[in-house]
Amino acid sequence: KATEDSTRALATPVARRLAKDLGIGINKIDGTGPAGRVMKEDIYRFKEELDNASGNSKV
Amino acid sequence: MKNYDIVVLGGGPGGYVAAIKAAQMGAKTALIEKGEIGGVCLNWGCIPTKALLKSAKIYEDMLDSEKFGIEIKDKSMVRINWPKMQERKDKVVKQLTGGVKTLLNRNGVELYQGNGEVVDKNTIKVKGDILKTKNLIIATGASPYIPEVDGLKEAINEGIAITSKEILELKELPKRLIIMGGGVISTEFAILYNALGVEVNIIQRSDRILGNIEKDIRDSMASIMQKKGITIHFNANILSVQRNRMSIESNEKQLILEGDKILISVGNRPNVEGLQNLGLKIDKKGISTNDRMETNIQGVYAIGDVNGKYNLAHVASAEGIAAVENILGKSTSINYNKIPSCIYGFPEVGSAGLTEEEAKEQGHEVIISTFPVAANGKALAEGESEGFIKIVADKKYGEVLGVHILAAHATDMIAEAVTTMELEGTVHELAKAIHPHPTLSEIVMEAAHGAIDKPIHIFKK
Amino acid sequence: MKNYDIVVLGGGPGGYVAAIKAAQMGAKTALIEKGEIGGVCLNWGCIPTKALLKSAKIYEDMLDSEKFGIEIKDKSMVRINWPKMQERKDKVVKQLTGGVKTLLNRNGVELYQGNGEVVDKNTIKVKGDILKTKNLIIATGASPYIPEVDGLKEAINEGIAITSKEILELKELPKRLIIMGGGVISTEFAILYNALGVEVNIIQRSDRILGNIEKDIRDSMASIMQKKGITIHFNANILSVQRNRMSIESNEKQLILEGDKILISVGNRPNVEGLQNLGLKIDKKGISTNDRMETNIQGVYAIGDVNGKYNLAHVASAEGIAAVENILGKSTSINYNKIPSCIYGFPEVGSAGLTEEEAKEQGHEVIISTFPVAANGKALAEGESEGFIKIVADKKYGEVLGVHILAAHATDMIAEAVTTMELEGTVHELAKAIHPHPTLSEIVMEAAHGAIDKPIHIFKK
Ligand SMILES: Cc1cc2nc3c(=O)[nH]c(=O)nc-3n(C[C@H](O)[C@H](O)[C@H](O)COP(=O)(O)OP(=O)(O)OC[C@H]3O[C@@H](n4cnc5c(N)ncnc54)[C@H](O)[C@@H]3O)c2cc1C
Ligand SMILES: Cc1cc2nc3c(=O)[nH]c(=O)nc-3n(C[C@H](O)[C@H](O)[C@H](O)COP(=O)(O)OP(=O)(O)OC[C@H]3O[C@@H](n4cnc5c(N)ncnc54)[C@H](O)[C@@H]3O)c2cc1C
Repeated sequence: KATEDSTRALATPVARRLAKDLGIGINKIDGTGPAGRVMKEDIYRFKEELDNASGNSKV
Repeated sequence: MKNYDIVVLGGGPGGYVAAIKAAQMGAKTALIEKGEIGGVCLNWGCIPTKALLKSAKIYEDMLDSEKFGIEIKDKSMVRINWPKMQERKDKVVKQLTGGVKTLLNRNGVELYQGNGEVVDKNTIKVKGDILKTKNLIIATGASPYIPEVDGLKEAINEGIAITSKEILELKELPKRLIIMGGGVISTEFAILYNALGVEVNIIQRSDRILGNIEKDIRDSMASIMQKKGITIHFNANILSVQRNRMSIESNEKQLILEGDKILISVGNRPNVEGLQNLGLKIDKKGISTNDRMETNIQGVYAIGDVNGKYNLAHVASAEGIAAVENILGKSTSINYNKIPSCIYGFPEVGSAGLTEEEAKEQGHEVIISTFPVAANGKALAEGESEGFIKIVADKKYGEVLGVHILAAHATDMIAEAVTTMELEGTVHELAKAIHPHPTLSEIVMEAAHGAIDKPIHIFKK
Repeated sequence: MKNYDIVVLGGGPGGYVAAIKAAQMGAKTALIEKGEIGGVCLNWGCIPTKALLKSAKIYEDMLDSEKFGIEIKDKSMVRINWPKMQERKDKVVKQLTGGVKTLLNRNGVELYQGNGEVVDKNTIKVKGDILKTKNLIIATGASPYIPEVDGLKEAINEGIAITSKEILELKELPKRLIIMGGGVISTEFAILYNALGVEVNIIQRSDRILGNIEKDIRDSMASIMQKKGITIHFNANILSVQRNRMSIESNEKQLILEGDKILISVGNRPNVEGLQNLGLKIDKKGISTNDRMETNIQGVYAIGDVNGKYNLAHVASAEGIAAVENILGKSTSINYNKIPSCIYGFPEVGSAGLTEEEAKEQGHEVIISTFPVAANGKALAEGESEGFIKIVADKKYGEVLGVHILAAHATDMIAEAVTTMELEGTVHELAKAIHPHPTLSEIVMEAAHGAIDKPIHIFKK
């Protein structure tokens, strides 16, 4: 019943905008802020891991 | 005949803000005002009452100054100069309304002074002028409701029974004041005149004053007012008014009260006369709108007191901006779950978002956390330690749903709550954010801690 | 010999908060305090100064009461009763320190009153007792720095030159006060004593006072102080002190000043005597720590003034909580980019986050938006319209990096900024959040609008 509510990620405004600009789905990210809030650092970290992973797969 | 993108009818805090915003966004805009620019808020509402309250606060502090180590040999030397107090208030009002006129002018809003008659949704007449417009924003406000009471009309004609407008223009300070109604405006006037040494009686129909306010705050405020010497007659029926005497029945007892003035403050009615042609959906509260300020007629918007949602100036202004943005293609809506409202007095109330009851009604599982002002260092240093904060949060993430503060500077403090809710903030951030010491705002942090683990400065098992 | 999980050395706002938090989280905790519980903050700092400032504010308002329509026939009837003012201040302090003692006790913190001698990082001696502990939190604070000035030592011995501690315990109100230094504490004392009718001279080495504060606010504050009649000697060198006379050279002119008292307020030195055994990394500012409050020695933490990061009580408390949480396995760090700091005076300063310069140094492309208090209705109604707000935001998303406010109630208002930054909020939310009318907090919303589009209540091209 409450699925719609529980999938809505807590995120900061900056994190949301950053995720949108980078084309990253905010729901995919584990937030490190209070109550699991996605912070801008989380987006940067996720992006870095993504870049590293894709870099590796190319080799 | 002149053509406009937007015509705004009524120049209160709803209308004048809408007009400035519209002009700033490049719309050709006209504003029509039949009375004073600034509406109720600037002329007979928010501003003059706060100017007088400041004077009253200083008077109260002076009478109480020994507590703070300042002596006046003879207290009877301290005298209220009522005409001077009024003069200062009037000067503040003039300065602000003058400022608004300048702003309208510099932003290029065309101002029509006169009564606006709505011919149809695209045509408005003001005196000799005919204005054609693509969009109409109705911001005509509301007027005090005058109830049917035996003898009240006569008392009005004699100038004894008055509304909030006339009470701000009294030539003399009354000795005894009877206030009909126990809402926010009644409360502010009661505290104001009580501080100025006036005997105040409040007549309240139900068993509580401040019916819309959070229940613990409402109850505390009532008992603080009673301690100040304000008499509140609960469960009271007004039987009749005979000049300056009022017969009431309160808790099954009959009483006759005497007052030099009787303030009628039992609610508002929307100013909708002359708008019938438009075919608007109107009920007792006002013109129906959605959260984008749209009425049932396309191109017609209604903002502020006339839509009857909230009787608050900042809501009127926010609705004005929203209406303009929606007209000009920038979709905006108002979230009525996050509106702040204040009571100005000694102490003050600042309240935003949902009460415990409202949150539960909306289906939230809630956490409630309170913290007393008396455990705050700054409050003790200031000698103003009445009150408390109550935070209502959703259990799941701790999202803040409502914050209710009773405290000396509550009206300055509630902005933090509003912004937190705008940011979907939780009690975790409120607790983590380092609040400066010593400030009253530390009670927000402490109460937030209380919602998560434990506050530091009070013992909880 | 007794065993503890955590021993806290020093019972100021760093130490006592850490001890309470530790006990709340279930750690066996001891607190050692050689002087008064509450440290500088409660006994000779934050609290007593604010208690006196409140008295001074009331005095100032009384002398100025005509403006508000309240008359006193003969102003000379208004008299400062200095002993009573002190008595009230002392009562406030006692009430708060008493409250803290009760809290320590009820939370189960074991209090040792006496000088703590650190034998090694797990062993502390207090009088006859030996305490064994797994973790040590050092919270010994800082002391006023006494500079080398010809004749100053003699003036100290005569009780003429004093520090912030003694100036709070004067038996008589001085007629003339010389203040060495132009930091926050100097400013607060200058405004306090000026309001009480004392002639105040500030001696400042550089060309500005309040060096760490946002530059526009710093400059405005200086000129407001000068308008109040406080004399500030910039670029001044103190040549010598002869009893209550001071020779200075300021802007190449030599001057001799006379004061009944000379306040030494030129900075602090960390209290690190007796900690040498531990092998701690210590510099002139204090014990080095990271943002988790860890020193270079495992199991030893340093919080508050002794680590020299900020000399602010709320930072000390936040660091205390962080140290405890890190010890007990809940990883926490302090973000020093979001610290608020306040100046209490008439008007006040509330500042949080980065200044324009700091933001640029950190590589941000910034938006700056300001809004004057004089364009705010509540400020005019209160008759306190000095000041402005300055918001520093990052250009890309509008993230709020810093908020700096000069205004009558700035210290109550800055919490909103702190919480916004904790939530990585932007100027968009600050603008969108409906701030209540009429409040000073509307200037936050207006300035935020100015960062995005345009504020309503001031005209900008
Ligand atoms: C004593 C008192 C204290 C208050 N204190 C506060 C407070 O502290 N905070 C707060 O938020 N709210 C306060 N309020 C409420 C606040 O004043 C109103 O919510 C606010 O004024 C509503 O704004 P508005 O623009 O909708 O209407 P109004 O302010 O009522 O303005 C409507 C304007 O429209 C004009 N008008 C109407 N019809 C026409 C027409 N046909 N042609 C031309 N002009 C027309 C009127 O002359 C009027 O100027 C207070 C009210 C009172 C009475
Ligand atoms: C006049 C003035 C006004 C101020 N106003 C403000 C303000 O408004 N806001 C603000 O944030 N800050 C203010 N401050 C600064 C604030 O007081 C300090 O930042 C704060 O007190 C630091 O807390 P602390 O716990 O680190 O140290 P302290 O408060 O200095 O406490 C240290 C304690 O450790 C004890 N101690 C030291 N060594 C030992 C030992 N070996 N054994 C046992 N006990 C020991 C001392 O006796 C002392 O009680 C003000 C300071 C002054 C002087």
